[in-house]
Amino acid sequence: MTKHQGRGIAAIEYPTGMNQNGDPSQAWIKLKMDGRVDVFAGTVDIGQGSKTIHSQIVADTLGVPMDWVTMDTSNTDSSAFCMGTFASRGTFIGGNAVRLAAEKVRGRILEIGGELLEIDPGDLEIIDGEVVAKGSPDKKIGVGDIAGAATFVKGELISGQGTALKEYATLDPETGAVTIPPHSAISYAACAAEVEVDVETGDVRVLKLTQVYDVGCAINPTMVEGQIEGGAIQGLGLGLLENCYPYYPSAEHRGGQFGSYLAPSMEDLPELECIILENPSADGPFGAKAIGEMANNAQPPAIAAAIYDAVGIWVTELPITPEKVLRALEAKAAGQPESTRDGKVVRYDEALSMSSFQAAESAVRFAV
Amino acid sequence: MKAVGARLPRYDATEHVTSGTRYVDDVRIPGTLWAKALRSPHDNAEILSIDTSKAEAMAGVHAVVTFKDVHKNVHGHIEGLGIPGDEPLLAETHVRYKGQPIAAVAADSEALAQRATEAIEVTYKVLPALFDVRKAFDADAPQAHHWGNWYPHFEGEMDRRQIRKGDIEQAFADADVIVQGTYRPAAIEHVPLETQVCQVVPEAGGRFVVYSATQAMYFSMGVVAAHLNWPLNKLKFVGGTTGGGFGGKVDTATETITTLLAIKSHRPVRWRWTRAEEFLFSSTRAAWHMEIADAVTKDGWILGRKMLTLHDAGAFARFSPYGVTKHAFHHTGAYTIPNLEFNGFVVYTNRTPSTAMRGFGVTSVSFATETHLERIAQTLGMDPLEVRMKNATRIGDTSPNGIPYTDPSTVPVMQALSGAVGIELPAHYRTMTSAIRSGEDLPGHLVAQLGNPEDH
Amino acid sequence: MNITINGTSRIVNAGPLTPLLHVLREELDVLSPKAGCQQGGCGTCTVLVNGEPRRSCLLPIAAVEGAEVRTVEGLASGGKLTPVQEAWIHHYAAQCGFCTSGFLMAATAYLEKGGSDDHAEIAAALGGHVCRCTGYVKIYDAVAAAARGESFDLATTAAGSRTTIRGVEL
Amino acid sequence: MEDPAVLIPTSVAEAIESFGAGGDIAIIGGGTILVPEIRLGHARPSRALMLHGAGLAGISREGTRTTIGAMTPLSALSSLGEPIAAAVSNIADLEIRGQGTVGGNLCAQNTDAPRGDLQGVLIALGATVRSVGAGGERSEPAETFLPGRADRLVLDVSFDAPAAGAYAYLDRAHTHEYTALAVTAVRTADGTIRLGANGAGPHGLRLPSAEAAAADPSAAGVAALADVQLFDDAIASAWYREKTLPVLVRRALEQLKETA
Repeated sequence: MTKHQGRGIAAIEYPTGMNQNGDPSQAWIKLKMDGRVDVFAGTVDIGQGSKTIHSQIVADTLGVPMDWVTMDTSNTDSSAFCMGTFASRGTFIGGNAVRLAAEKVRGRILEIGGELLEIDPGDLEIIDGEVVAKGSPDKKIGVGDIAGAATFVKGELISGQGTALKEYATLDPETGAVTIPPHSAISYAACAAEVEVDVETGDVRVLKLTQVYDVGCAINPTMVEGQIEGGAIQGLGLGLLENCYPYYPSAEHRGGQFGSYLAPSMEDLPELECIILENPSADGPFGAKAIGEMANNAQPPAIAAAIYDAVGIWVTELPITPEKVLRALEAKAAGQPESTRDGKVVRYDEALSMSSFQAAESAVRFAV
Repeated sequence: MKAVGARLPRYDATEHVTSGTRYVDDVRIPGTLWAKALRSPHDNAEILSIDTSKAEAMAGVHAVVTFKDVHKNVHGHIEGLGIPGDEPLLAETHVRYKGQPIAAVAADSEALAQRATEAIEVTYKVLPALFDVRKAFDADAPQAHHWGNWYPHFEGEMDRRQIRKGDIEQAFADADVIVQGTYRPAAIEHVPLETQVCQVVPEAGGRFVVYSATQAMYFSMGVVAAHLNWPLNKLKFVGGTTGGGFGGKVDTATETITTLLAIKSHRPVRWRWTRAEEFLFSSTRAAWHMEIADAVTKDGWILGRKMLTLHDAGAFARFSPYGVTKHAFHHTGAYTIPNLEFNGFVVYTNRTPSTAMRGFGVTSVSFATETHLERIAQTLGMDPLEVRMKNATRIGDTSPNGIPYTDPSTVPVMQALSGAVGIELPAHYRTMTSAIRSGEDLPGHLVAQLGNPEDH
Repeated sequence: MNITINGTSRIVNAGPLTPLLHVLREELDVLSPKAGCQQGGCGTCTVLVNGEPRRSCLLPIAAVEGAEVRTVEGLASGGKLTPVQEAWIHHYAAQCGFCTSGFLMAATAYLEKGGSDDHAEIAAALGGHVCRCTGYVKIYDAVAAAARGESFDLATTAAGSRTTIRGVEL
Repeated sequence: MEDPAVLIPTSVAEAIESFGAGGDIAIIGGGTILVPEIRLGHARPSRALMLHGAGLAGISREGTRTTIGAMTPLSALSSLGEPIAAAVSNIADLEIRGQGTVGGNLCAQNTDAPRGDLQGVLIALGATVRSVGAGGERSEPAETFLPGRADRLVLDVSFDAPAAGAYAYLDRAHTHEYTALAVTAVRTADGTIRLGANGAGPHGLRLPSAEAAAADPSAAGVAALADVQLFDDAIASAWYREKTLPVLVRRALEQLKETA
């Protein structure tokens, strides 16, 4: 048999929002005179679905049907500031911005509704586009009627703005210590990879990826799956295929086309199984926290461990190309040990540079 | 609650399947010129002269820009976060990587713009190039960057990101075994299906509309405004529709140069990178070199970690100092390690600069620490799952920077995974929770680092 | 030179070597095919030429003179989407959407030729197309569901077949 | 702009006349290689010869002899049995196979990865290439044709039906990459074993040393290393090709035996 199978596991964590915070997102919302909701935010939907998710957050925060909500993220004239779509901040920070804006609008709807119904706003709620007295569902008024009254009777534009911003976490440059959490939340995940290794060619196939993600709250489960599935294949590319510098550190022989830069394709997509856990974050919108970026972090170590399980070699330079597998198998066959022991030190790979690393400001040198 | 938790389709799903979605390259403005850049053919060189006269004289060429046309040629994209700029928009005295833009041209057609870039005459003095981060600190190493071979401007003018926690030497003295390993993930491309692209349109009133595929409209607008020394109301960014980003479209790679061409030509200008430019000259995920030495006990507790990280930034820093800080903050992975000594360097090499990519700073460390954990288990003859469950972050454990975790879920995540793949965990780990450590889950070495999650 | 685009005859002025993609996008304003790589490597520019899927970035216009070219603009008629378009929506097979046009045309040709819901057959037909967002999972799901002749509720999306969601206690 | 002068012949004779002695002229078969190169300015020929209307497409059979016109699309070759069918199904994808031609594949030059997957296959089949150019029409074995292919206009290729054929190649997981290395083994009607390789030199190569040792597939694999000129490129190193060429030779020969 030239093909051997193995399984490996990895567990990871990943922060939500920019490291050390200080990265605001803002949004503003206005009601049309029939109660329909216009949301303006600067968050760019790069395909991950933030615009849809933000609309879902607004709809439920206000208590109106989803199709009442229109979002405009198209330009910097109408939208509010957003730091950007990166650092897994879209759902949490962008989502909190629209939630905070919607809460202000909701508060004003209830106040005006309270005036019109002659009921304390605290005794009102908004259900499916209607302001309803708690416990007396027959006492109600449509949000559209409230918006109309505001516009034509009170002379008011019902609107609200929200800014999600966590204070910048200053660090001690000597120790790296901070005094406030330097992130918005942390998500957790684990992955099991099952692989098959051809010991004659070094080729590795991933047969199955089983993954668990704690996302706090899956605001749109299909979109969470989209992140997890897309991330899984990018993780597979990281683990086995992709390299801008095939002869790193040399810059020779770079691939400049799809036939020579090995991005994952449809062929041989592994079986995927996914469990989404909901461990709500303290202050994310509806308990949500990040999923986007972390989705390609757990597969490479799980694949490396699975290859070890299959054929007993560690390849610790990514991607784990067939060539690296064959070289490691040759070294193993030649009797080269996986690790060496010196006293209580067990050394894998080459000797570390760090022990000879001199941290003097003047002459920083280290020997390999 | 009806919308949250529902499997609703994308707001633009119908547009996507009917070609209603308009990407930047789909914007049609009559009279639009095409832009092309003259890029460095050398990895590292001094620029002796730049002569654009022949290109400027070509019929159908409407603008040629060089560093001379930029008000502030060097602007750090995250100067606001205390990370100073080091990269010229258009090369002035040196080129530091093959593909670095030196000049740009706007012309009637894409082919003509390409020919015009070829008519620009640049003379160089080629310098030796540095590619190996492990040789960057050698006295005889080629100089990759005008600041030296590694970034020197972390807080307090430190030349590295440091983490110091607990008593690292005591942990190594107390260890039964010290496990060492080295981990080196590669640089990869973002591979968005839409290459870097923008269109800039001058408006009669003096404003410029920038159709941009950026992942961050305000951020990119700020970058363009800073280079031009313009107030924000002279620019309008139109965006929000991006054909894939994955981190690479935070770079503001096209917007400023295209705006300069639109200013100079008084015409709308489109710049769309070719796929080869995208593969070779758009920024990459960085390659990393990570060394770990862990002090462990024979029953699988990790007492301490020493780690050295060399981040291969490529020719300029871009977001790398930020990425290395994030890397440092997460270098214990999903586990608690009470004693730490971390040193991380942003190392310059003469390759295409790296930038943010999905998992920025952490993807590398997840690979290193998880693989290392497997090796610890192997060294000790233990089940790697047991080592994971034992050291898994719990409520009240503190992070590398000293913040107590309030809601970690490594334990239930691992339990769910074990169940899904049919691994029978020992009873203690099957019933373990994330609750504050006590009993056998709270060995002596973890007592001192426990924090109070109520403080946060 | 004449070509027929989605049933309408169009006059083309471009030179004979000009790629069909360039003619469509820059001369005729048919914008669904995308210039993803212009090397034939990604599939974002795929259109149907006389019913066959082709990379329009590789096809010189002179070689398709008189041909019948179909693009995404010609799929839906009278506001009614085709099953494969509906499948794409219901199965969330498009995220950023940039690869979608090419995939839809390749899938349309596959289904018009009687393609099945078999994973390997779908891969053989669409496997040269690159998507960086979805991991292809939901693209397979969409093509397979359309091949089975399913009908699609466009107000919601399909649950991933191998996903479970549950709460967790710390 | 100096766009190339485009010639669009409507007959074989006209195509031959247009090509003349070759020179600075780009031959556009399916267009899959040169159309993007010209479009992006990487190739700037002064003339381009478009063959789509020249009547060079089609497969004909005469007894055991199969002749494939240069403009025949690769997709049409999948009915020709092994080893061609297996090799063709591994070229690019369905769409490009419908457009790329036999002549274009035979004349492809390596870029940052090997191209021209049929070169080694046709060598193994003992195919004859009929071409025109300086010195007029010429028919020669594929392996002697290939080094000078840049200056020739291919008219057709022909070969006798083999008794059996096998194709073994490196298939990287989860990608649609160019093929780093491939080996074709053919048993001819008279029982001779022929071997051709792709990705083992500047173009497809015959493996004579391996053929001589073909009775022992493992020995043949090692012997093949004497026949090749291995190199580093974006998708495989010379070292890796050296390690896997013997495996592929052995696998192709074993596969051939199974089709006894």
